[in-house]
Amino acid sequence: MRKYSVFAVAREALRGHKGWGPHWASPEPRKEYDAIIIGGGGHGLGAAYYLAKEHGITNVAVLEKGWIGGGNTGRNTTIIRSNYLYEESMDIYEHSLKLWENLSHDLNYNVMYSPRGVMMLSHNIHDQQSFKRHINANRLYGIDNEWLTPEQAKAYCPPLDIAKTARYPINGAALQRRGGTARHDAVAWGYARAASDRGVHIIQNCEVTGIRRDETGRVVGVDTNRGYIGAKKVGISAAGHTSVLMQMADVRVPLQSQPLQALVSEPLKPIFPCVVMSNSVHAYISQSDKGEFVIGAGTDQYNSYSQTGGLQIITHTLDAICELFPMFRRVKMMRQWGGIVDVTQDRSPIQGVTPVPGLFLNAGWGTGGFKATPGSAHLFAHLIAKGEPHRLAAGLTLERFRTGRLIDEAAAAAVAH
Amino acid sequence: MLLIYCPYCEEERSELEFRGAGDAHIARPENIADITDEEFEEYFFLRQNPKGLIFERWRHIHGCGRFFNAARDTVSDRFYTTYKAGEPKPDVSDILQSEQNKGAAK
Amino acid sequence: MMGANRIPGVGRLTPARTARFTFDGRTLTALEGDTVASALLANGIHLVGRSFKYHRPRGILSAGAEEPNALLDVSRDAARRQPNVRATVQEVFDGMKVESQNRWPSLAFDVGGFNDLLSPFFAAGFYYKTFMWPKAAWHAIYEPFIRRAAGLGVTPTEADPDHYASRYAHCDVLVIGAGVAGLSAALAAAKAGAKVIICDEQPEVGGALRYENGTTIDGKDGWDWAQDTAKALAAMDNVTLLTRTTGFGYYNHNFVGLVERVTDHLAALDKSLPRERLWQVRAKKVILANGQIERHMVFANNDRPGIMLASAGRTYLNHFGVAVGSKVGVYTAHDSAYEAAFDLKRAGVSVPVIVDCRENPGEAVLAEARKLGIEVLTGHSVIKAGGKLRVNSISVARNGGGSARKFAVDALLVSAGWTPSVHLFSQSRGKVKFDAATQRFLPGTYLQDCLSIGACNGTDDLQATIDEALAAGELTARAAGAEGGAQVALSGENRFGWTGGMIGAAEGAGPDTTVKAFIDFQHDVCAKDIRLAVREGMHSIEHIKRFTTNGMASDQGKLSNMHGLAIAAEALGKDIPQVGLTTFRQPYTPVTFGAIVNHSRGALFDPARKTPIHAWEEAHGAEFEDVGNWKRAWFYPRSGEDMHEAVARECKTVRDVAGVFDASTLGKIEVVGPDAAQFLNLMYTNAWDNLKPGRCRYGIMLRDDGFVYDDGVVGRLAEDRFHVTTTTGGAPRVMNHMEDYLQTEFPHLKVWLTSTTEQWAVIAVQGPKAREIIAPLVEGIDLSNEAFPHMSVAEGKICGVPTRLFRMSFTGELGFEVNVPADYGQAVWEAIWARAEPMGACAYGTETMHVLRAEKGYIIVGQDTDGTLTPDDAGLSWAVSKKKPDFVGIRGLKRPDLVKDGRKQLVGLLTKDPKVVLEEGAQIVADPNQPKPMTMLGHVTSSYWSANCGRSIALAMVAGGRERLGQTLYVPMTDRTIAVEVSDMVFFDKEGGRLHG
Amino acid sequence: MADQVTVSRKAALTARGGSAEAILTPATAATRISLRAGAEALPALSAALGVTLPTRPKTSASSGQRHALWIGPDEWLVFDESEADLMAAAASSGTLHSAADISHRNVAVIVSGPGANVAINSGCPQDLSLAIFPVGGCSRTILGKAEIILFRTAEDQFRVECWRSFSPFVFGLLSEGAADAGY
Repeated sequence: MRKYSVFAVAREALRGHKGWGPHWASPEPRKEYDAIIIGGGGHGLGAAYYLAKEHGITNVAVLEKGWIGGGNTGRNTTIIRSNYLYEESMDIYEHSLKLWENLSHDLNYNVMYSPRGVMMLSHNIHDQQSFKRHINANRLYGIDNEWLTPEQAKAYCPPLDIAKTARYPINGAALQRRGGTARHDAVAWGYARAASDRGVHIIQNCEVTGIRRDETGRVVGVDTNRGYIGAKKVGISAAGHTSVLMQMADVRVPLQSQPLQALVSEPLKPIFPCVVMSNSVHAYISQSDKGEFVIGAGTDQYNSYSQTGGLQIITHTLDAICELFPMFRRVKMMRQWGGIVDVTQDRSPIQGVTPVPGLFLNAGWGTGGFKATPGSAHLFAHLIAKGEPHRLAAGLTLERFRTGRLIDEAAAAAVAH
Repeated sequence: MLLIYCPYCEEERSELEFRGAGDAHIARPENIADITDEEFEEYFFLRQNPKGLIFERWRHIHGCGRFFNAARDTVSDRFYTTYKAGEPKPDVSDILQSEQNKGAAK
Repeated sequence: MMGANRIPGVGRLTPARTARFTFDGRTLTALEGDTVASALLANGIHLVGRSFKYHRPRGILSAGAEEPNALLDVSRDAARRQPNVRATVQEVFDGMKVESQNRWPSLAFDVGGFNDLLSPFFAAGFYYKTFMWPKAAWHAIYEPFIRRAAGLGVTPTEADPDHYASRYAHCDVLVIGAGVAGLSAALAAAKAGAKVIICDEQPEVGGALRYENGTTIDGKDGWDWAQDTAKALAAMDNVTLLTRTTGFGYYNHNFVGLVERVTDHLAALDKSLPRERLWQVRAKKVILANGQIERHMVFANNDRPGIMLASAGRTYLNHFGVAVGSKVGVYTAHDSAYEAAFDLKRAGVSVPVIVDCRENPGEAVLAEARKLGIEVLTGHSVIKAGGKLRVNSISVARNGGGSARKFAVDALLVSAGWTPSVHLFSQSRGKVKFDAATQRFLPGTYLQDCLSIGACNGTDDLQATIDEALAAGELTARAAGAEGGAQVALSGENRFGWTGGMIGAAEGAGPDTTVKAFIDFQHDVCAKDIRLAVREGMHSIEHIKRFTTNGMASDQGKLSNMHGLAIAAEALGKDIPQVGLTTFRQPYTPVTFGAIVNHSRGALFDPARKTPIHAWEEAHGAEFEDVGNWKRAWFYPRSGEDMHEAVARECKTVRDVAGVFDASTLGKIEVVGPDAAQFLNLMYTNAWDNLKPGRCRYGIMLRDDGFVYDDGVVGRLAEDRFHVTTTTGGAPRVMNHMEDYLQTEFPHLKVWLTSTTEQWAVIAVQGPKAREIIAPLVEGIDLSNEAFPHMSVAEGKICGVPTRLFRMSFTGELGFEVNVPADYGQAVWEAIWARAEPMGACAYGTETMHVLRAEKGYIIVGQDTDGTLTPDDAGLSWAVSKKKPDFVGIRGLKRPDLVKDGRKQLVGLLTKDPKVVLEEGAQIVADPNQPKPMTMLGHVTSSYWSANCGRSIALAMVAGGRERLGQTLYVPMTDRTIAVEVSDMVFFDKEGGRLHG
Repeated sequence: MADQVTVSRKAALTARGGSAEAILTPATAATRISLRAGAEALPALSAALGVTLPTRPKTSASSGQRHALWIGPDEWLVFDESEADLMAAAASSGTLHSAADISHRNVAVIVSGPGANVAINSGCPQDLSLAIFPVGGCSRTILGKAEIILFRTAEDQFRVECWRSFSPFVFGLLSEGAADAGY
């Protein structure tokens, strides 16, 4: 693989960039792989990369029904943070954040991880109690998260309106300075390139239509629109389409697929230095390196695989944005879109074995999947390689829905993003 | 924004008047106190989450207040039918057949 | 006066009506009806902006919403400043201030233009490959540098003083676009009796007739026909005609968002008018008459100011009376551009050449060109444009090579043909299909109830368009149920029929990787960038788009998508349909946040709910806190008191004398019917059959998963009538939860629920003197301990008005909760206050309420519980019936992890140093010296200074908490570690005698 | 004793406003009940209340100053502008039902004028054309972020009922809608 660097770019600049090869190879599928990962998003591509890099398993295919990174990886608002409450969550999101910090170097691909800080606004005493619970838990767990006064919050994010006369005045904020954003496409492409370089097959336009099992019930391979492909290990990392795939193996999972909407404004000169979230008024916003305001809205209230949603959902979010930042009323929405998020009842992910031997599951990331990408991928690779969860993901298994040991971040924080 | 026919109000109304209420036809077990952990998981957590025809509940919360059921396609978001709570689940093949006929008529 | 390039006698504006505006500080004159673009062009100004990445000088490319270049900052005053305004859409008004963007220090000399020289380094996607060294430098060094260069306009910094309006509307037929097709369809639908809404983004109807001057409809000049038709439509009761109104978003179930620009064109701002109005239209049928957009030609330096679309050149001439140059070349792959040359020539403008890359253009236009004496070079291409701040020449060569011939020009009109506007169709989730014969995507499969007509449907011929439109209008009207009579017939004729068109790179884009032949002007995407993306393995059109950012600028690829696609297809060796089109997203053109949120601002952002006693509280100096959307009195500071002092005083006073508290926000549900008790048996963990009328009980509600959902006191008023209370924040969801079970799981029960939260004002009178305070005011209820013990309820009168009086306490004191019909709330409060105050009692707020209940170990659901606690965890297992066969949550409670040892349980915490008040949310550990990550046992849920106990008190969730009574645990804070002892939850009056006082 | 103190009512909403197109006036005090009953109880309840409870969706019945609005299949809003005792009247039916006094829970704004429907449509998604929402028509629905009950009392007049703490919001939004209704 050609190493990317400023020198390589300069060299290519002088010869019209004719020397760059493809980011990743596009091979024909083999008859059989050691492992197949269904779903070519950041999680799936990353898992393939770590299987090859850390577990020496390179005879791996990632099957993507469309184009890689085209699902939630390419449709989210790219927020990264690890300031969750429960240990199970802190374990995985902090593991992920640590990997983010070194990801560009690891992949030799600039994923533009930008730790510009994620600030969560507190509007009332309940928020304050909840945020301080998070801050204290994070601190004792070794995760940065700090309380800001309204004035400190305003200093960190100057456009913020901290007037006491606001409908929901701001009484403080929780700031994770290591939180921030990254470039979503780069994550998919960087993992794809690095995985492909280690021998992983990335097969696009390859839709899985069946999961085959032998007489003992063990997975032996998958049917696809490009024919049957064998594998003794199959990992599903397909976000909104998880339920559909799991049903091919006759397994029902505790997931619902819902449209999650987001929008960007026209590009404007930078004014907004960090990420701001407000769970109470339902808004999150940052400004991209291109100058667009990137704004996350909520999920629609019904299941849908349509990647579209109602105007009222983004209206609800823009209401709050314009209330927090009254000067933004003259800013224009340039594009809105939806993704399909798979949501569990406790708003925490599922990673683990399934009732079908050889079939592994990584799902339920809901609205929080992007930030988890490297961590989830890394631990999913471990699961597929070893057949059992990594210590840091041990609490995320399916059985919690039977035993009742839920990881209810939503209940603890009112809303989890 | 969806347009939903309320079988009680006998009229199509904006989604703004409604609240989604999850899967339909999942009866709370009569003997719930005695069911196994697996049965409870099945009842409370596990869902079909179909890509295509779904039977779901809505409440006309800012209208007549009634819960009712709907058959909808989760890909097109088209409602096939809505019906009152307690009425039997419509026959799937009938729904899909009548949709095909409608398509053919177009 | 009206601009050097304005040609007298040409165009539709009135020369006498002028307006003055400034551009980059220069005062210019325009005519009323001008757009900023036409006014600038009339003044000979082509250079209006700088591009995003390379800061290339840019001019006006189009005359419509598709404009990628001419984005300007337009202001009326300092607070009414709008960045990124398309000069081609914005109408001039007298006094407007216009500034160019993305340049420093000036438009003509822009330092950022240096980027253009460095552009070989800035190839598509270059940033993925570099800026990685040293580690962390991306955010620290490179990103700030890149961010400074980002964006076009400057974000407004002042709160928007304008207001916006909203209107929901319904119609049988919504027609989007009021050109020939849209007007004809609307006319047919309206005449058939349908309720019609028709909108168009332009200030006047007519669509393509704005530039097309060779059209006759119904015997009239096309433009005149359009205006007459608009008048006729506007006069009909069943028609709403909206101009300056963009159909921007097609959502589910024929829900379409339109935005109407109401004041942005007015010289005198009428402040009673909204700046913009959002129309949210639900249509039975939608007719899409969105027209088509002309494409530019892709060749070297095709972005030089002065190069513009041929149809734009015609618009400026035929509508605005402005010649875009004095020597205007034409470069085309389509017949339509010839007409631009004809119009200019007839208006006296020199047209040195028409360069047509086709060998065989239409015969009719060729003949006309000959007649007018215009040189036509067929089979030739413009290989390069000369000039920098304005085009000054074109180099033309025979296709396939040969020597170039140079023409001096000061403007060049280009056309690569036309792209049907399928944006809204695509938003409706219809599937486009590729028409190979005409090389364009057209509406294919429809998902929603809409029809495309005219140019956006690929219908080119005028009469065919009219016929299609009339049929569509009538068909949709009939299908929507209209039964009116009149059928409409119209005839139309065009001077020329058009053919031609090309997509992708023209000869002048060369195979060379250094040529700047732009596809996406705003994002500076060139043909070579698309090829580079393909070389780098981007094979999906979506990858190519994202890698190059082609089509992702604020024009959303209206001009660039097809070119990009064709170049990609060629590089991939695939057919265009195999490569596929990217999805069009809402909105069609950018929409202000203000229009979307419209009325929702300030007081209308979210209802601020206030109790009937709020005015008194405000008058008595209360501070308020937000609880859900309620404003609740928090504490009542006296002069000189801070919160701590005020709360300490209130706490003491309540226990020493009495206090009066506004509890009106508590949720209330009237549960009525013969099966009411049975229903409550199912909804609460407690048993209700044995509760006698006149008595109350504290109840706990679970979800079916066994976790505490809500709590409250329930009073039984009669055998078949209960007064249920809920938490303030929980009231709506508890009501929904109860209705859900009642309607869905227990429909056989004869019981009904009514929310009565706001029927009653609730005045809690608590403390040793509570009885003495209210007794003289109460009529018909014996308040003695014997007749009316703790946890009683009775109906009677207070101050002459009906009351539901509860003897209950959330403070541990003798207490009453006086419910009176809300309109009497404040008056009864005042009557109680008039007795209470002289006795030394106080009014107290939610903070004191919290402290007093914590002193007694009473929990607050949502603060001391968080959706993961069982009743047993909360120390409430006494309230869970062991005998009932069923209640919601009965099974969930028994799951293995809900009954296992070591669960977090609510306990009390006493700091070793009684003066130290713990932080709510602080975490608790057994060993404060362990390394991170620490094992945490739980957290502090409630913590206060208790004036009554003379020390701090706290409640906490602690793993295995009740096993740890007496143990010392630690709360590590940033500055110190606090030692605490685990205690029971009751800190004051452990025996509870005061309740019964 | 208790008769020493008597107190007077204070209405939640006293503001008037609107525009020439849509005049906003607070309705006078009225008694109201939320009435719930099955079909078998309707004859007796209708007789007791002196107004025939409507059984078709979105319809109402009036008798003098007493009005019964269909809200749901077993739910009616009954209000009396002369403040007669509706609870007692319902109780006198002797039939199985639920009546809850909500006289003070609800507040009503009268919206009248040629632009009344437009003013309401500034925040209400229902089709208020006469064909779809005729005089006498009624429905629970929403207005912006508040729930309302809409009752059309004339071609150009609506009664908008809402919960009392929402009334400033409802009045405020209607005021803006009324201001825009003329354009």
